[in-house]
Parts: sequence; C-alpha cells; structure tokens
Amino acid sequence: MIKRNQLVLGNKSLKQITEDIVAPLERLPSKGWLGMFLSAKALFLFYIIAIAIVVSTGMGLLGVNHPVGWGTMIITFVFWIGIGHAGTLISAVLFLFRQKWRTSVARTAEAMTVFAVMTAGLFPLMHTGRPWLDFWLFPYPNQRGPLWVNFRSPLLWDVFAVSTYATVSMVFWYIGLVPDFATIRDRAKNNIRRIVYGALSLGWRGTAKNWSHYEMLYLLLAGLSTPLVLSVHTIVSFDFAVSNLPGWHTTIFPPYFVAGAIFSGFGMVVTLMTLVRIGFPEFKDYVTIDHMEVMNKIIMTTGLMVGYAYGSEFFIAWYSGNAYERYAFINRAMGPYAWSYWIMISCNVIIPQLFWFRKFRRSIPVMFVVSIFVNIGMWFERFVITVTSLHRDFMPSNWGMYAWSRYDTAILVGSFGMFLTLFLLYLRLFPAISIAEVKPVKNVGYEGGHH
Amino acid sequence: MASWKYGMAGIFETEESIIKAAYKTREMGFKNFEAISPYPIHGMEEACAIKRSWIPYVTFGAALVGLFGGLALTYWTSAVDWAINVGGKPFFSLPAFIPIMFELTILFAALSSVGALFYACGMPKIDPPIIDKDLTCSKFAIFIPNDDNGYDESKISEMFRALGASEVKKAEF
Amino acid sequence: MSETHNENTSAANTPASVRDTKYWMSLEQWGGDPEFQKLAETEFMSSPLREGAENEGQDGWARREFLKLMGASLAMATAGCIRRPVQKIVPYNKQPEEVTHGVSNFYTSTWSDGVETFGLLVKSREGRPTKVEGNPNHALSKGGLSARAQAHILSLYDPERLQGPKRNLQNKERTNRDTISAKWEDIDAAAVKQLKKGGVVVLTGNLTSPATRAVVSDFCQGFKAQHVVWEPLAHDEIREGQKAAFGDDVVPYYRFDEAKVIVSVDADFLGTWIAPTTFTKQFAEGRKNPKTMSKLVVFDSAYSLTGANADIRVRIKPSQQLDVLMGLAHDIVVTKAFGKYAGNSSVKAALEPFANVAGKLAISKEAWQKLVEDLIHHKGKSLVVAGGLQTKTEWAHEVQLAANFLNAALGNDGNTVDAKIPLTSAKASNKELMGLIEDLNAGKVKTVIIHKTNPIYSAANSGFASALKKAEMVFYTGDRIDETGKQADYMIPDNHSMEAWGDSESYKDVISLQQPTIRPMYDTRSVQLSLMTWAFMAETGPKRLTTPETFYDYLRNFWRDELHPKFGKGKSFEDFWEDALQSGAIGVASLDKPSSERTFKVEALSAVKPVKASGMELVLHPTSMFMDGTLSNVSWLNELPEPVTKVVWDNYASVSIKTAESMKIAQGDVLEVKVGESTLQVPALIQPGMHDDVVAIAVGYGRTAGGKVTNGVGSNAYQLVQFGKAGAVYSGAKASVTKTSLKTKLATTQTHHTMEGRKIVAEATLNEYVKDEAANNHKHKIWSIWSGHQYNGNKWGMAIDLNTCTGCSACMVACQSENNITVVGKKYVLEGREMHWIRIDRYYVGTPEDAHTVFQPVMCQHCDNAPCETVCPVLATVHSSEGLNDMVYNRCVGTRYCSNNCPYKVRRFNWFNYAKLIEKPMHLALNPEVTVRPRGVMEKCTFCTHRIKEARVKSRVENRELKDGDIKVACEQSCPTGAITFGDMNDPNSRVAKIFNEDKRAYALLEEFHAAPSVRYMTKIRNNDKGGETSSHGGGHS
Amino acid sequence: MQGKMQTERPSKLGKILSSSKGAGTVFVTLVCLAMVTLTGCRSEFMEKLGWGSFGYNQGYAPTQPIAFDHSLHVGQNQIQCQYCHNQVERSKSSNIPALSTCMNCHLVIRNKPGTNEPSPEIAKLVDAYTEGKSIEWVKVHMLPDHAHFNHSAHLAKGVNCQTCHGPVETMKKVYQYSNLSMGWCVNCHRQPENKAPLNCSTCHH
Repeated sequence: MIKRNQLVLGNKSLKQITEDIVAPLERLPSKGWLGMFLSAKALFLFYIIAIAIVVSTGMGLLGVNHPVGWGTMIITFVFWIGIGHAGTLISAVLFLFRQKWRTSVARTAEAMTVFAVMTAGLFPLMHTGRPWLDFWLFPYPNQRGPLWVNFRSPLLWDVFAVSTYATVSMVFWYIGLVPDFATIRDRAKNNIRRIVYGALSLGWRGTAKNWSHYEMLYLLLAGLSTPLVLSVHTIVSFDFAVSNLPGWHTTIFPPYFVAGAIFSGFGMVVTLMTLVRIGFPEFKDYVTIDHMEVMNKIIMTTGLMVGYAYGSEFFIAWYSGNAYERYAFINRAMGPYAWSYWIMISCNVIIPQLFWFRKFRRSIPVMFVVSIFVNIGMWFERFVITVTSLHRDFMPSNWGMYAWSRYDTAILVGSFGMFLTLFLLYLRLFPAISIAEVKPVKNVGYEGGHH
Repeated sequence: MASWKYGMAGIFETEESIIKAAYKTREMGFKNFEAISPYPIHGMEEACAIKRSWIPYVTFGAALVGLFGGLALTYWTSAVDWAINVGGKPFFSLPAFIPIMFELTILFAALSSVGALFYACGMPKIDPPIIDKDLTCSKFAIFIPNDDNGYDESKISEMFRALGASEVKKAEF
Repeated sequence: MSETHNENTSAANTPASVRDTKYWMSLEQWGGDPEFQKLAETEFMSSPLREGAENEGQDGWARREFLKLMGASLAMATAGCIRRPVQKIVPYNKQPEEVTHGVSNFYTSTWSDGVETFGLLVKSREGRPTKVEGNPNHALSKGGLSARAQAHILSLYDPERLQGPKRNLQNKERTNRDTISAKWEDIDAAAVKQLKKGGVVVLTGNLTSPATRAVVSDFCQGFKAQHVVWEPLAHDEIREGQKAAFGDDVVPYYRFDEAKVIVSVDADFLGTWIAPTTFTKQFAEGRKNPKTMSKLVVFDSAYSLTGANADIRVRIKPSQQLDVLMGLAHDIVVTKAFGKYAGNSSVKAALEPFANVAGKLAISKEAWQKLVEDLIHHKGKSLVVAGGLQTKTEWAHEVQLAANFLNAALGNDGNTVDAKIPLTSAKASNKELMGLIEDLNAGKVKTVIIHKTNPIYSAANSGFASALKKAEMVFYTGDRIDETGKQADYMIPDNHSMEAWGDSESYKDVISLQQPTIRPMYDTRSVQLSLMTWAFMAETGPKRLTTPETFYDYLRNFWRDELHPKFGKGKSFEDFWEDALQSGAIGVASLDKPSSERTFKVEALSAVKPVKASGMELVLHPTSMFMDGTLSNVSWLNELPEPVTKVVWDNYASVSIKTAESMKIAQGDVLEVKVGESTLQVPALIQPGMHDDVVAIAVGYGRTAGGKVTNGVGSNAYQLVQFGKAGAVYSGAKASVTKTSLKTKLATTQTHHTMEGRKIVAEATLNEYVKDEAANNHKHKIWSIWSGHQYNGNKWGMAIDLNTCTGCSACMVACQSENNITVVGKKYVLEGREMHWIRIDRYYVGTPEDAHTVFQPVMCQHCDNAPCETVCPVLATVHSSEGLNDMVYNRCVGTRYCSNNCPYKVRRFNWFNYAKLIEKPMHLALNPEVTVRPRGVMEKCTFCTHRIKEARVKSRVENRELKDGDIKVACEQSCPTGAITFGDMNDPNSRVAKIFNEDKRAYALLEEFHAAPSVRYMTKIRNNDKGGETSSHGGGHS
Repeated sequence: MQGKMQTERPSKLGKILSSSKGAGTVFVTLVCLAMVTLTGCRSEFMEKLGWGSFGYNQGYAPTQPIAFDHSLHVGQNQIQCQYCHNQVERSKSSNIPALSTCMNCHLVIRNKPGTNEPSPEIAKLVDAYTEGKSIEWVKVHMLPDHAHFNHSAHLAKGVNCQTCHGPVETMKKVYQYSNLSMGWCVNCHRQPENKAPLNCSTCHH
C-alpha cells in the first residue's frame, strides 16, 4: 500500500473543516468578489439585450447565411455543453472509481456543469428562426391532428439529451448539497438564514438509516450520470455526424467529442479553481496543488486524445478516397479558414504538452494560462467543425463565407456573463466544497490512509 | 414519522465512540433507536443492523418503464398514429429512436430514485426538532425513543455515560 | 381518382368547359355588360370628347371598388402573423361575367421593349394582372418570354409612377424648379396653342406599334412636324451596311434554326441583339437533337451570353472584328476560290490585305481552317452575323459590309438571311439624333414631344441636354420625372402598356394585339390619345386622326383599313378582330415565304481597309437584364444575376486576368476609364476569357432619376459614347484605364467558378457523343439498405437539357413572379442571402485565358431520400405521396438544419421579415396561390405544387384523368428553349418518363450521394471537333 | 443534567408535509393535473367537455351590415346554395353573391316576409345597389394562416355544404359551425373511404 498524499492539509478537526468551508457564506463579500460580480452582471444584461434585438429583428443580424446555416450560437452551444462534462465526470465517474481526491473539487465542478448546461441550453432555442414556437420541438398532444415530432432528427435527440442531462445533473448536485445545507442551517445565527437553508435542506437530520439510503442513491445517480454524460456529447456530436456534409459525416465524432468535452471541461475547472483558491485562501488546504496536478494530467491525456482525433480524421479523409471528404479537410488546413484550424491545433494539441513537466503541472500561473488556451482552442474546434464544413460542401457554385457580425461577438461574450454571474453567486451562497464528503477523508494520508 | 418522538439522547464526540455506542445500544435490546452523525460513518450499518437500501429496485423498475415508454412513444407516434414518409426512411426506424429511449430510461430512473429517497427519509420535513446544533458539524448522537421496549431513562443515561457520552439529555426527535 | 359524382359536380362541369373553349378571354366579351361600357369610358377618362361630370363619379367609384376588391383578395393571400383580425369581404356590386373569384383568367396581349415583340398571356386575378406568360400563338416568340418581358409587370405596380399629369416650373436655366399637378384640359389648351406655332418635333424610341406609327405620322402631317426616332440600342449600322451592300435599308430576318454553322462577331443574339428570345428559340431548334446540332463559333470581345454558349469561342478586341470577317472572306473566296465572287479582281484586291490574319487571332490554324471548310461545306446553310453595341465602332460600316459579303459569298443571303421580312420597328438612328440636336441649337425647333426614349440619360454625352433647353416647350410621356422628365415642361404620363390598347409588329407582318388587362390605375392618358386630342382641338390632320373618339376606335379603324384586307382571308372584320384577340397574334404564315438571293455590290467592298489600333479598347455592351436601362427600376431585374458574371446590383469594367495582374487590379478596385474627354469610374471585374486589350462595361446602369430602386446602382457608361457627325461610337475607342485608390464590393451570387473536377455538369464533345451516347455520363453502382416507399398514382419529375439551356435566366424571373420571391438587395446578396428558388450555376471549364462556360439550372431536386427531411425536428419538410418534397412554412421553426444537410443547397431562409417590405401597390403583383413567407422560415422550390393542385382539381371537376402537359410549372412555361420538362414519372408515355428511362444523356446530380433526386440533367454536347478531353471527367465517386 | 426541552414546535403545514404520505399526495395530484391538461389537448376530448373552440373561432357569429337570414332563404324558400354562391363549383373560394344577384329577386320583393310593410334590411340592399356601392360583409369562416382550402374540389368529391358549414338552412344568423382546426380537417381526410390526400402540400403551399 503506497503512502498517500494528504487530501486535507493541516490535520484539521471536524469543526475547523466546517468553519473553513462555510466561511465565505458567513462573512461579507470581499471587494474582489463584488467587482467581479458586478462586471459579470453587466455583461449578463448586455447579453440579454443582444438576444432581445436578435430575436425581435431576425437571425439575419448574425453571421449565419447561405450556405453557412449554423454559426456562433451552435458553436457556443457545443462549447458550453462540453464544459459541462468535466463536472459530471468528476462527481460521477471518479466517484465510481472511488477516487477520494475528487471530494474537494466535485461540488464546484458540478456547479460549473449545471451553470454551463443552463448557458448552453439557451442557444438551440434562441438560434431558431421563430423561437416563440420552440415548444413544437416537444412531442405533446395537439389540435393539429395531432401532428407529432420527427424522432429521426438529431436535433430532437438533442432536446431529450440536453434536458435530461440538465435535470439529472441538477438533481445530483442538489442531493449532494442537502446535508451541507443542514449544517449551515444549524450554524445559522439569524432566523432568515435558518429558515432559508432549513427549507433548502429539506429537513435533513443525518440518522444512520438516512445516510445508508443517501449513500445508495448517490451511488445510483453516479451510475446513471456516467452513461448519461457520455451519451449527451455523443448525441450532440450526432448533430454533425448523422448529417451528411463532408467533414461532418464521420464515425469518429462521438468519442472525439466526448474527449474534447472532458478536455475543455477540465480546462474550465482548472481556470475556476485557480481563481477560487485566490479568492478564498482557506480553500487552499482542501483544493491542494496535488488536486490541480491530477487535473492537469487529465487535461494532457485528453488533449492527446483530441490530437489523435484530428490526425485520424485526416487519415480517414485521405484513405476513404472520397473526393468531397478529402477536399473538406484540405480546405480546413489550407483554405480561407486555415487560421482558425491552426489556432485550434496549437491551443489543443501543442500547448498542453507543457504538462509533461511536473514543474509546470504544479505551477498555478502556468496551469491558469494553459487552461485559458485550452478554452479558446476548444471554442475554435467547434468553429472549425461547424463553419469550414458548411462553407464549402458538394456544389462549388454555392460556396461562401461566414459573415461574422458584431452580434455574433455580443452573443459569444455575453454568454460568459451569464455563466460567471451564476457561478459567482454560487460561491457566495452555497458551500463550494462538500462538507459531508470531505470529513470522512480528512484522515487520508495521515495514518497511512487505510479506509 | 408522522410526528416527533420523545426520548433520551446521548451526545458523543468521536466517530469511534458513536460506533461503540451503537453496538452497545443494540445489545441492550433497543430496536428503533437513531444514530445521528454529520457525515456517513463507515460501519454504522452493521452497528445499527440496517438492511441494504431498497432504492435500487425502484431505480430498475423506473428504468424499464422509461425504456419501454420511450419505445412505445416513438413507435406509436411515427408508425401508428400518423405515419409520414420522412426522407424515404421506414416509418418505424428503430435505430433513430434508440437515443430517445435511452434518455427517457435515464430520466425516469434518476428522478424516481430521488423520489424514493424522499419517501424513505420522509423528506421534505419542515422544521424538524434538533437535538444538538453540532450534530451536523462535529458531534454524534444516539437517540432512543420512549416507546422502545425496555425504555428506562435512568438506565439509558447510565449506559450513555458509561459509553463516554459528553452529554445526556431528554430530547424530542 | 374515379369517384361517383353527384349532380352538383356534373353541373359544375359546364362552366368549366365553357371557360376552356374561351381559354384566352378578350375584353370584348364584356360587350353587353354595363361594366364594360364604364371601362371603355373610364379608360380614356380625360378625353375632352367625353361628356364630363357623372363619369368622374363613375370613374372614382370604379377605382375605389377595384382597390377594395384587391384589399379583400389580398387579405386572403397574405394572412399575417396576428391571429384572426376581423376581415371584410367586399363582393361586386354587379358581377362581371367572366370574373370568378379565386380563379385566374388569361388575356392575350403583347409587349415590346422597342425592338423585340412578345406575345403575352396575362394571368389576371379579380381584375389585376399577377403574371405574364408567353403566348405560343406568336409566330416569333412562340411562347418564349425574356426575363425583362416577365419582369415588366412590376413596372405597372411601381409605386413611383406618376399618378397624373404634372407641370415642371422651369427656372431660366430651364431646369426643373418645382413640380405641380396640372389638369389635362389646361395642358391640352397650352399644347395646342404651342403646337400651332410650328417647329414641332416628335422624338420617340422605336415604335413597334403600326397604329401608333400611323398616329404619329398623321400627327406630323397635321402639324408639319418632324418625327425623329432614336434610342441607344439602335440598329442603324446594320441598315446602313445592308444599304451599302444590297441597296435596301433594312434589318433583315435571320434564321438561326436553318443555319448549320453560325459565326457571330460580337452579335450577342442569344442575350441582347435584336430579338434574343426569338433567336434563342431558333438556335435551340437547331441543337435539340445533338446528332444534327448546329455549330456556333463566336468571336467575342466582351464575355457575352452568346459567347458563353459557343462551341468555339475566340476572344478578340473590337479592332479585330474586321480581321475575322475579311480574313474568313479571303480564305474562302481567294484561297479556296469558292463562290460566285471568286476570281473577281476588285474583290481580290479588297481582300488581299487580310490574308493570313488568323495568326493574329487567339485561334489555332487548324480550327480556323476547319471553320473555313465548314462554312464552305454548309454553303447556304451557314450564317454570319455581326452587330450590337460592341460593333458600333468607327469601322462599324465596314464590319457590316464584310459580314454581308460573307453571307452573299456563301449563298446564305435569301436562305438564312431574309431581307423580305425586315425589322420594321428598327428606325432609330444616331444620325437623326445629331440632326435634331443641330436643329435645336439652331433654334429651328420650338416644341419637342418625347415618347419612349430618355436621351438625357442614354445620350448623356451627345449635348442633347443643353440643346433641349433651346426648345420653347417640351412634353414628356414618361411614367416618372426621370432624367429627361426633369427638363420637360409638361409630364403627360402615358398609360402603362397593360392599361392601354395597342398593337405591335417587330418583323414585318408579324402583328400582335395589345389589350388592356387592368383599368388605368392613375390619371394617365395614352400618348396616342394625347396626339389625337391635340389634332382634334387644332382642327388639323387627316380625318382618321381627328374623327375617332378614342385610340381604341382609331386602332380598330386602322386594323379594318390596313390589316383586315391583308390578313382577313374573307372573314368579316368582326370575326377577324375577334380571332385576333382570341389568338393574340396574326401573320403566322408569312415567315415561311421563300426569300430570294440579292446581289452584293462588290465595289462597296473596296472601301474596307484594315484597322490600325493599339492599347486598351473600350467595349460597351448591354446586359440581358437591363438592355438600354428603361426597366432598371424593377427590383427583380436588379437582383437577377448577369448570366455570365453572376454579378447583381452593379455594372463593372471587365478586364482579363493578365491585364489585372499587370495592373495589380483586384476584384472591386474602382477603375477610372478615360475615353476622349469623358471619364467614368467603375469597379473592376476580373473576367476569364477576355482579350487582354479590352475593357468592357455594361450600359443601362447609373440612373440618377430612375427611381428608388435603381438610383445609384452602377455608373452610367453612356457617358463614354463618342457622338459625331457620322453617328455614335460605342466601342473600339482607345481607352486609358487607371486604378484609383477606391474599392467597392461587387455582389455575386456565385463566388467559386470551377467544378473542382467533380461531375456536376457532364459535358461531352459531339465526336464523343456520336461514338457513345452516354459519353462522360459515368453511372454509379448504388444500393439502398431500405426497401423505400411506393409511389402509386402520380410521381412528379423534371428533366433539364443542358445542351439547349442557354442560361438566359428567364426561368428565374418566372419563378420569382410565380412564387412571390422577395428581393433582398446588394448588402444581403453580399452576405449570401439571395432568395431565388431556381438559380443558374455557371462554371468555367478549360484554361482561364479562354474559359468555356457551362450553365446548370438548379432548383430543389425533390429527392426520394431527402436528407433535409430526416433532420427536421418538427416535420416541417416531409415527403408527399407524389414524390414531392413538401415544405410547410407555418410548421417551420427555422433551425436551418435542412439547409445545412441539403447537398444541393437549394433552400432559402427568411432572415428578416421581407414581406413587410412590399410597398403598395406592389402587393397587387403577388400570387394569391402562394403563401407569402413570414420571417424565420425556410423556403424552396415546390415544383409549383399549387399549379399541380390547380390542374388536378380542374381535371377532377371535369371528371377526367390528368394528362402529360396539363401541368406546366413556371420555369418550364417560360423557358424559350424548352430545356425544362416536367411531368409524371409513373406515366410511361410522359416526356419525363421517356427521358428518365431511355435517354442516355440523362444523369442525376450527385448521383453517388443517393439522395435519389426527381430531377435529371442531360449531358451538354459541345460541337467543337475535339475528340477527347473535357474537364468535367469523373469527379467525386464515393 | 437538565430536563429542559430545547426544541421548537413544528408548524401545522410542517406536520402535513413532514408526513411522507402528504408529500406523496401532493406529487400525485400534480402529475394527474399534468396528464389531464395534456390529454385535454386532444380535440375530441375537448369537444366532449365543450371546450372544442378553445383558441378557435367556433361559434363566431358577427353582426352583418345586412341581417341576412339563411333560415328564411334556404330553409323556408328552399333556394339552392349554389344559386347565390354560384361560383363555388368552379372556384377555390365560394363567392359572396354580387348585389346584382340579390336584386334578381329583390327587384320585386321589398316587404318583410308574409307582411306588406317594407323591410328596412332589403331597403339597405336596394340603396347600396342603386348607389353602386358594395356591402362590406364580415368574414365568418377564417382558416388558420397559410392554409389553402378549395371548395370546388370538395364539392366535386360530393361533400355537401352542411358537412362543414352545419345546418345553414336553420341559421337566422350565420355562425362558424366547425372549429376549422387542422385536426378537424385531417380527421376527415384520414378516413380511408374518403380517399382524400394527407400530404402537407394539399393545404400548405
């Protein structure tokens, strides 16, 4: 049995742990937090206005056109959905693998998932020509015959996948929060706090019977979320893979998208966690440098997977002998949108290679910068897939370019406003680390970590 | 758990002592006592002789419902109720329906499991009595309701003290 | 579809069948109807001969009622997004007999753009024309209709039309200070007073109407007036050439259908020259059957539509036109010593200087030799044509002589060139215009009446504007205060041709009748009536001018006296008139009269000397959409891509790739073109297949007072025309081209020009085709994993013959007019948002220097395995039981997934609420049968499903089966070459079924993709003597 | 040790909700409500409840400029529908008769039915006719947007007016009889014996 690194530093008592973690909830917001929150809020409002203008005037305001029918909105949708995946992965998959280190990051990662999915979920609804009729995408009985929906359309699969994913991950997250809410309830100094968190805790009382059911449910949800999270990005990839454009119609998409999702997701987790560690120093003992290193390892691994996917795409395009397919990929790397392709390659494949070196894996500034690059790179991956495949397909007569407009920029930037607003609120109002989950592992690494 | 019970509660400081206490309490012949802890404790199930949770059966059942519900929905709407020729594909194109069926399976399973938990733990509870504020933070407790057989306040408090309880009190739970 | 009918139905048959016999109605059938009396009066409402008062009332009532009715039927056509507003139904007060609400009537009529005349069928709904189609009875256009002829319906509903007579208050510079409304009565008074002073000139464009010509000549006779005919696209050079060569001043009739070898020197007869639609029809006739197809050799100085359809296209500069013709003449007459002029010494002398010019041209020795042999071999069955603005050079006269000589030498004159059927309408002459300008400056002219021509715009460089200021009073009949209107004292707006009676004759004895299809919308008056009125009030002129009350009467008298004896064939006049109205045209037979050969005046040839030229040469040319620019305010034509360059909403200076490289010109760089004293700034277009010394610019653009749509579109190339005593020089002038620092964007509907080696347009040479009918038509082995669906009953399909399609784009406008397709404007075309349901793809093949062109009309292919349907989440696009790919606008939420997934990219999305932009009364041109699409929905070609439905309902009401040809979709109907065939694939005898099953040239676009489209294309055959390689081999096999 | 109770009394609502049975009932009722609203959308079911015209104009009976009485003309006087709506057999839309058609009879008939005092309604008609005005009738049957309906086709198939327009011969004032919803159209087109097309483009183009 190998000696484990300590998961919680400074041999804390149960009380200390509780106090450390709930500290951000019980003190007044710091200037830094306030500043970030207000700017995020402003961005969010800007986002709402931009959407309002686009929806009321018409999709024509965005760069989408003929032949490039999908643009920023779909790209950013896939981007955010991808971000979401790391959360579920950490909380569910690593839980199944009994990875104890997950406990301290799981909560925040899940929160990220929930907010990312919320941000993403809006896009498919907004990007339609007549968003006010989006409810037609759901199979409900109606007075048109009734006229149902087309279950063969990948977009409909999306509707089911994304809404299921949103629901389940939200439930999963909330169930995890329940005992911690109880803790906060019991620490509450004033009545309002007690009532609010009391309500949120659903009257949790932590008897042994409860705990045994609770742990079973947690295990089940983890078991359900794992295939779910894989299915969601698989289905998102079907939007492209099941259609028949050269560059979209490829069988490698599902695994490639999932890997990419995890890749970008961990990128985002690292970005956020480095910030959280700065914002709330007391978390440094729980989200240790070891945690960060493990995640960086995952980033590097998945980065390699994605790189492999890029490579094999090209190989298959050449090997298939399909002229359209070949052209599509040559066009990606050498065509008018080559720049976006090479941004993608350098951000997703080259830069993460830094993490071969332990020194960089454990350096907060380095990992922060790299994670940012990863996020940029992954957005561009979706840009490359969506736009470069559409803008030159079968018939050269209707090849064209994407007409990027300032509304595209507004929508893209604005979506970050929405995400950050939610996330910052979460940091202040919810325990950012799972209290009940950290306590059992507080001794790991102190007495040779039996358990 | 329609309404709250009265009884004796012993507060303990450490994980080890609470487990010991749980064993002892059971040996004393108490049946429906509660062991309360801020986090799930390894070995508490044996200590209190709690049977494995039945929630998985609910999950499985719900999953099946979701699966076949999905199949039924897709089949009925696209092949029976109003069969429309879409892209020359067969009316009942099963491969295309699998994602739907899968997602419904997961959804039903997950939600009804949570429902089951709520049922099992009687949640949501509004404003349940609390024996000690620290029980969700750093302390542990055993609560023996007064309707349990062989309920005797003096004997119980004596036992709790012997087990090293930091505090023994009459409580509502 | 045979179900038992109850008596209701059988009763329903009668009116229907009655309607059928009177397929094309005439307003005459309103005869007994009081409604018609009213119309007859109100049509000429402001005739002083009409006893006034209550008519005003009636007339006022009439228009109100008319518009109300429109309102109602429109509410049904374009139900908006708001849920159920209260709608009113306004029935007639007195039911006009033949108006059935919700059923279209067809009226025969005619339209002419000054040179070519079209027989029309005007489709009318509740008294408003909604579409114009070709009238098969017309001997020349034979049902074909050019893009412009179809688009001219929008000029009727142009919101900027003058709504009544106006008076321009002139300042002392005689430019318009202010415009006030005037009364017809006052104008008439003023006019008569002025006319009596004498010195009257009637300046008109080409008048195709014999009756109108008669009115004008009567008027001139009455007032001792002079009639001057001028318009920019005059054919005076041809007439002069004919005069010099044969002594008769005519524009002869050409027989492209008879010719086996056609040599065109800059005569764009498929696009813009004389009668393009007629010629296109003939040309297609000669090529329908590839085995016997004719051969077209084009020497092209701009990349014309004709050049694009050439089997062999040779790029030249204007100064080489003469070399080509005389060179051919030399090699035929001198070298090969062929024909009756062989050995004639003076001819020999004249031709000598042009020995071995072939070397100077971009054509191989062999090809040239082959051409010479072909011409000789097909003596009497070949045709040499030269003309158009491109040949209006200083040596235009010689070019015509040379062309005429070649035809004479080859014995074509009298066979493929028929001088017995001259183009009677083509009287325009630049000499006359220069004469008029002189007289004006000399102060000889007191009054000018300008009709159907806009010289201040189209003779911008001639000094006409300043000369016109010398005239005391100017009357202008235009429908708006345009460039010329600004300088007119009185605007006396003419009726729109759809509002007035008239007739039209382009080539001699082919006459069609123009009957009004809508009551005049505004207080306008036909110009003929104006002239008649003035003559009447001045009590001058022949009786036939002053006695009739209306031009309608004049017209009937004219027909009774002039035409009935000639064409009546013993019929009573009433029958004759009735038949003429029913069939729309007369004089069909006359075309087949065998003509006779004329003798060429050889001495004329001696005047022909080689042209010395160097440096850049200017080429001005019209475009098939804009021609001289009169209809340039019609938005459809602005957004109709130029067939070859695919540019919309602009004109440009085409330069060759090499020239562009040497001058560092990029597409869209603004060039400054200087010719003589005049300069013009115009963006550059880098055009393959151009001669390096040529800069080609289209005329007809750059209107300044043409209307909201056209003002500021392009720049006015007429400014570069050099006017002189001899006439006008449009092309061949030495041009200096400099690149300015300015840049603009040229909007094109196609940005990529090669097929990337994919099999999209299959092309084979004639030799290959003769060897193997399926040449270059590579078939794929395809299998499906599904059994697929059965299509019992009808299964609609379409076949398109790429060998006869000339890319004229008439179908695009037809579709636009039929399906209420919106126009988006330059900005959005640049963003790839044009809305055409049918587009014509143009690819260049061969080397960039002399690129050949192939055209391919692409619309929704209605695939059986439609990829678009599978991905639509809401079932907004699904397959019908008749193999149609239905698009349901009101179910569409607009995910645009279908468009992404369509390999042909034929779907169009409503990015904005375009319907809101339809300005009144433009909405009257909408087709009530087709939904006006709201914002945010996808749309595309429906195979005119409403026409299918209409035909089926008709057949069912008449209790019979649908038969092949019952349904003609809009594009098919309008195609002058009949390249498009539509029908039922399940009916083994239908034309489409035969093509689908038997024709070896038929292939499905992207067949290997197995979307199983319901459209077949047929290989294009190029008759260019090559045996082997064409660049459209193989392509994407997957 | 002090025996002091240090816990708060739970509230009443608390009692209900805290009982798992209570929570269960709430949940179940919610689900049932959802089911009802969904199935409720099935038009047949709605009609049973009498909500058939929900969101549709069923029963819409606007006041017309002239109180034309179908029960009198069709019911009592037995005038064929096609006498006035004479274009219905050859047109997609059934025409409202021109005033000239009305005047065929009303040149002579000017009185209230069965009396000999003149009818004001007929007077309106006659005035309008003589002044050459038109009557602005209020449209009763309005199809949903973008749906095309063809009267002649249905007549040719032997559908009679009452099938869709209801007992017009008994209507003193015309009202919308059917709800004209898409489901209503489709349910008839679906019947195999009608051999009617079910393609989208049958009505939407």
